[in-house]
Amino acid sequence: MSSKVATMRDAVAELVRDGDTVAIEGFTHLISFAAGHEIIRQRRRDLVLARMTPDLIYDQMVAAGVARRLVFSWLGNPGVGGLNAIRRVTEGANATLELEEYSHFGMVARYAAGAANLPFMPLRSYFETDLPKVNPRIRPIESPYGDGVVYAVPPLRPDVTVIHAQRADASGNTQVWGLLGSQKEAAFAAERVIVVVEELVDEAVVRADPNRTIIPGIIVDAVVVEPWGAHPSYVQGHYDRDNRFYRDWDPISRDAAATEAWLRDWVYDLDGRAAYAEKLGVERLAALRPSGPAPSGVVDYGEYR
Amino acid sequence: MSSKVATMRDAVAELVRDGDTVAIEGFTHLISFAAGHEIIRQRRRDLVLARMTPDLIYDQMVAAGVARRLVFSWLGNPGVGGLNAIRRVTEGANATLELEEYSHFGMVARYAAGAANLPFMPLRSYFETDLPKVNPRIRPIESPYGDGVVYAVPPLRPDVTVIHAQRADASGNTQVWGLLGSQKEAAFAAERVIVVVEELVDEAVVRADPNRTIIPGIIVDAVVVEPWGAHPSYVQGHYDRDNRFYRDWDPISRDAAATEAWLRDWVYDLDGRAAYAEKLGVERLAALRPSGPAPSGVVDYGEYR
Amino acid sequence: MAQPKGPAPDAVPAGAGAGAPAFSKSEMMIVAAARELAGQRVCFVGVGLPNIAVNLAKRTVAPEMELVYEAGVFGAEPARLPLSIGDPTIVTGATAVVSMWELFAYYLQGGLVDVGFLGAAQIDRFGNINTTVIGDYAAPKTRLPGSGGACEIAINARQIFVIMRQSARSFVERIDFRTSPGNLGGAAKAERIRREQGWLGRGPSVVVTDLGIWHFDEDGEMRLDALHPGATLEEVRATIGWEPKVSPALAVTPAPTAAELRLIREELDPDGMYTK
Amino acid sequence: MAQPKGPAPDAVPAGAGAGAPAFSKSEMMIVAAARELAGQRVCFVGVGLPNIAVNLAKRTVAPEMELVYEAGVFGAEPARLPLSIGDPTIVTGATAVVSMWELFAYYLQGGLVDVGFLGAAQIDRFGNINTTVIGDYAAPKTRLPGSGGACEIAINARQIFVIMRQSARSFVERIDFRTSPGNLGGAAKAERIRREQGWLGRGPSVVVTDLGIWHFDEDGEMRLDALHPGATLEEVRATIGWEPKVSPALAVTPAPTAAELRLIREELDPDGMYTK
Repeated sequence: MSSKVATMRDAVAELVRDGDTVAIEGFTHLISFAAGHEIIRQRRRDLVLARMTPDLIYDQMVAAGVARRLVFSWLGNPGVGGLNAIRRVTEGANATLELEEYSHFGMVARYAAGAANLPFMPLRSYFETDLPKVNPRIRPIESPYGDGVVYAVPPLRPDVTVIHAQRADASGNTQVWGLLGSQKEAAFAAERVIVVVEELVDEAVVRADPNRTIIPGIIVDAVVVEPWGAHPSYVQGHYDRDNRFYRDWDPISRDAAATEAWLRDWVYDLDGRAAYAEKLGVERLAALRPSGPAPSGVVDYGEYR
Repeated sequence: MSSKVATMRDAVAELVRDGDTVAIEGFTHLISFAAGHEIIRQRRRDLVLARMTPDLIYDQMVAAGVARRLVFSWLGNPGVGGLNAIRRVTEGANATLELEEYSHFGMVARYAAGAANLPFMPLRSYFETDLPKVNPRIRPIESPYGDGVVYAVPPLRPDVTVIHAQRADASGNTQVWGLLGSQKEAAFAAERVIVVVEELVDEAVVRADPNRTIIPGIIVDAVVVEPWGAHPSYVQGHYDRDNRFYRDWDPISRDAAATEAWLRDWVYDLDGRAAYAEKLGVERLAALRPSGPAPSGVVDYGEYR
Repeated sequence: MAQPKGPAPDAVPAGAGAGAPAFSKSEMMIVAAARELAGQRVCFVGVGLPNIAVNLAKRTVAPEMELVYEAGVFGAEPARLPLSIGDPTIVTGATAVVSMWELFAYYLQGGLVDVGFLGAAQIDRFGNINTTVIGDYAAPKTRLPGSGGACEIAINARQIFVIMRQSARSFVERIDFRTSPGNLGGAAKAERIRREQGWLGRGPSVVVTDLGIWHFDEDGEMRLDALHPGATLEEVRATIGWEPKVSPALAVTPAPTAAELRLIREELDPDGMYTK
Repeated sequence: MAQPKGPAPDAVPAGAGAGAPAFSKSEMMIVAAARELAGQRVCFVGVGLPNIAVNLAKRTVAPEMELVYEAGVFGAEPARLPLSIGDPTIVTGATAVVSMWELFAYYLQGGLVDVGFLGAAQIDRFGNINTTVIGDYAAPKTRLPGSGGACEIAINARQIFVIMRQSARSFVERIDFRTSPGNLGGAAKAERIRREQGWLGRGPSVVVTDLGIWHFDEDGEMRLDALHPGATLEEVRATIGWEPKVSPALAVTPAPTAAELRLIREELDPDGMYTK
């Protein structure tokens, strides 16, 4: 199997193009800030950014001017407040960023429909709400069994999906534990897939526990090894969410100039994630390590010869 | 959490009723022959038996007269031949058993629709085949996005689903590795669920690896501890498929009297799975153990206090 | 899911009686909401105030309650209060961690959730909720988070609990956007529509605020059943956009116990994120 | 999936030349089918003969080919020949083991499968397949296994390979039931319908039998392109229900090599389950 290991710079340069629909997925857990920053650094433009929860990474990307449209289901800084850079271009007369809005299940169902090559996915949501009124892609559909109407959402097929994971092998067989979000569906739905990992492992590690694999290498275009690549989001078993960062972002992002300065200091002026981690400092990173281990235990698949 | 641990006799007596739709699921792997035999022993009648691959267990149950109808997608003794007891009541003038037939994906989608409380599930199958002609429940459905027609199947909601697993805790939190089949969907779709396990474990074992859990105890009504309960099917890491049994069944099942004698010797005259395992003999069982261990390795969830 | 909007000026009323501990309005609200969960089996936990209320209930009135987080967790046993609803502490030691497809399709839409616990930016008398925008959708005065899972929780959880601070901006005659359906235009219509469309949910059953506890009457309308210690009907009327129904048997919410306060202050919210 | 029906009387022809090893018709068929897989990337493995042919290809012409089993396995590296397509040996050491929902929805319907490898009980000149019944559906002469995954494999795999023994009962003018669509009534109609309905599959591309190798011509019809050593056109015509098209450049299949035979006899099918 040929290796797909690449640098983040090369992976983004080759696989992310102006105008693309890009999904950096991961629900709180495993958000690839490293990929988002590289997309900013390479000054991609006109992107349609899809994510259930745009989070700080899309606030930063919108602030940097990479985005034309946002496809999402919850727009906020969880536990802290709003996403201020996004608010600046979505409120009042300044509403220049296009918004395409679903519920969580609607977004998950869109990815699932994309992954399964279905023209739509039915769901029991949206009844008696205003969401279908403002998003004509949410449509009623009648059951062919005469038992009423539910709603449908269309497939979402990103040009590129980026996911962060604990580990993958060089051909892209990827394993995740902890929150799984909608990464599997977003990856299968995509034309191109970038996997960013804390740790590159031998194929034998993956094959020792095949039920842990969330996506197979066959759908992966690049494997980027980027420890701390999900900071300030987290990686189960590796590091905690940097809640202080989420709180600190609030005042920064309320001020356009401060936001620009932050992007300069932490994105444009750095050449990659290693420099970012160094700038954060060992002390801050060390404090994010789990308070102790919580091993899964071993199961036996048995050898059958 | 109150314990749901029960004997197979009590679980079947309480949870399986005449006329029920019963799904004993498990694709090659983890087929609960123990539950099937207990249903025979308690002489349930008029059951609708749902299973993707009816396998030997439904051949035996049909031979014993428990079934009125079969809902399925592949009817055979894999690698060996046909299911002869079922053929006797489905061929020619003797076609007394009702058949309701799908493809594999159709059956999986039916369980998924049942689990998700959806009125139907769309799929890209059945185009230009005769299956919708002989099964009016397979219906065309038009995409609300003007991009054509796919097929739909209706939800399948068993009254009882039985699954076999490597392990569960006393409240029914159940973990499986190896082939997952459609057990999760069949269990979530069901009104009542019986879990049969090789091993009862402490809740802490389950909680150490929550990504391994396929169904939560909240949907489980009884946990039956029945080592060897899947024989002649297999349990990954515990024992191999008894292929000899599958071959031996062919001549037995071709003869109605031999089938009846087998049922008497191996089901009616035994009081449960322990007696069955004893009758098989330690030597035969020992030969089914894996040729060696194949440990999964450990992952670290990390402690977050 | 919805997140209460804006700052929370939080006066500290006197304790309920001699020797009783002092507590804040937020603490009273969280305690009252937690107590409402007594006897509930499976609770879907929303971001923000629901998160602390549910975690308090799990440590007090409902130790066997299963916590469901939309992030894909069933049976969470958080060792600390999760700041977000995707915190690693809800994963370690949970009974099941699954994809969001599975969580929403099989757990929520499949009918396993007894209580969906939501916050809100605006609510009307029938418990319809807005967490999407203040003002016009196309050019809003304030862009709020949107639905998250709230819309499908409101439809598929067997009942809905709401926790939010009262204000004339949030308890409104007419919400600007209906993100999550409550009792629509009243109980009769809501019941008919739920039946016709096959909803699993029976709609909202309680709204706990910083001033009191509201349940829904036979018309599907909010009715004030209890005032928190120190709160007055005048305060309630000043922070609501319609003439509220008040129970003829209006009660006073029992003040937080020392044990409840200790759990909030020492274990769940030592930094006062929710209760400051 | 479909399983070849009935007993397989298997004459043992002479070796192809002096000093060449002797081999059975079944061995030739399996070897020829395996060789057709050279260069393929992802193969969906059916029960029965496809299973042994694909496993032979993996050990010879296509070592990097990913084996997909409908049971939910991707990237299997079976240590022994799996008797069934749900054998534990396909699980241990695989790259991914997933639910059947996921396998059929995301892997197959999602378009990742290059070749679907099927068996058949009946096939017609356009490669339409019956694995459901012989005779009338309601009261069949023989009840066959049915579709299994074959129906959706035929529609969603990029191309279809078939392996089956030839006989007048199996190569028929008119199949009794269409379980899995091939080229329907011919290439033109099939292409139009596939386009209109958005099929990912381009239909059948090869049928390997115990007598020879068939590909599909521009009309979508089977054409005999190679005869196995020892097989004759008379035998072919005697075991087919229509007047077959024969390539003007009809070739002779190279006989199995000693290495191929050793793999079949010593590793894959030591008990002669498939080759007896």
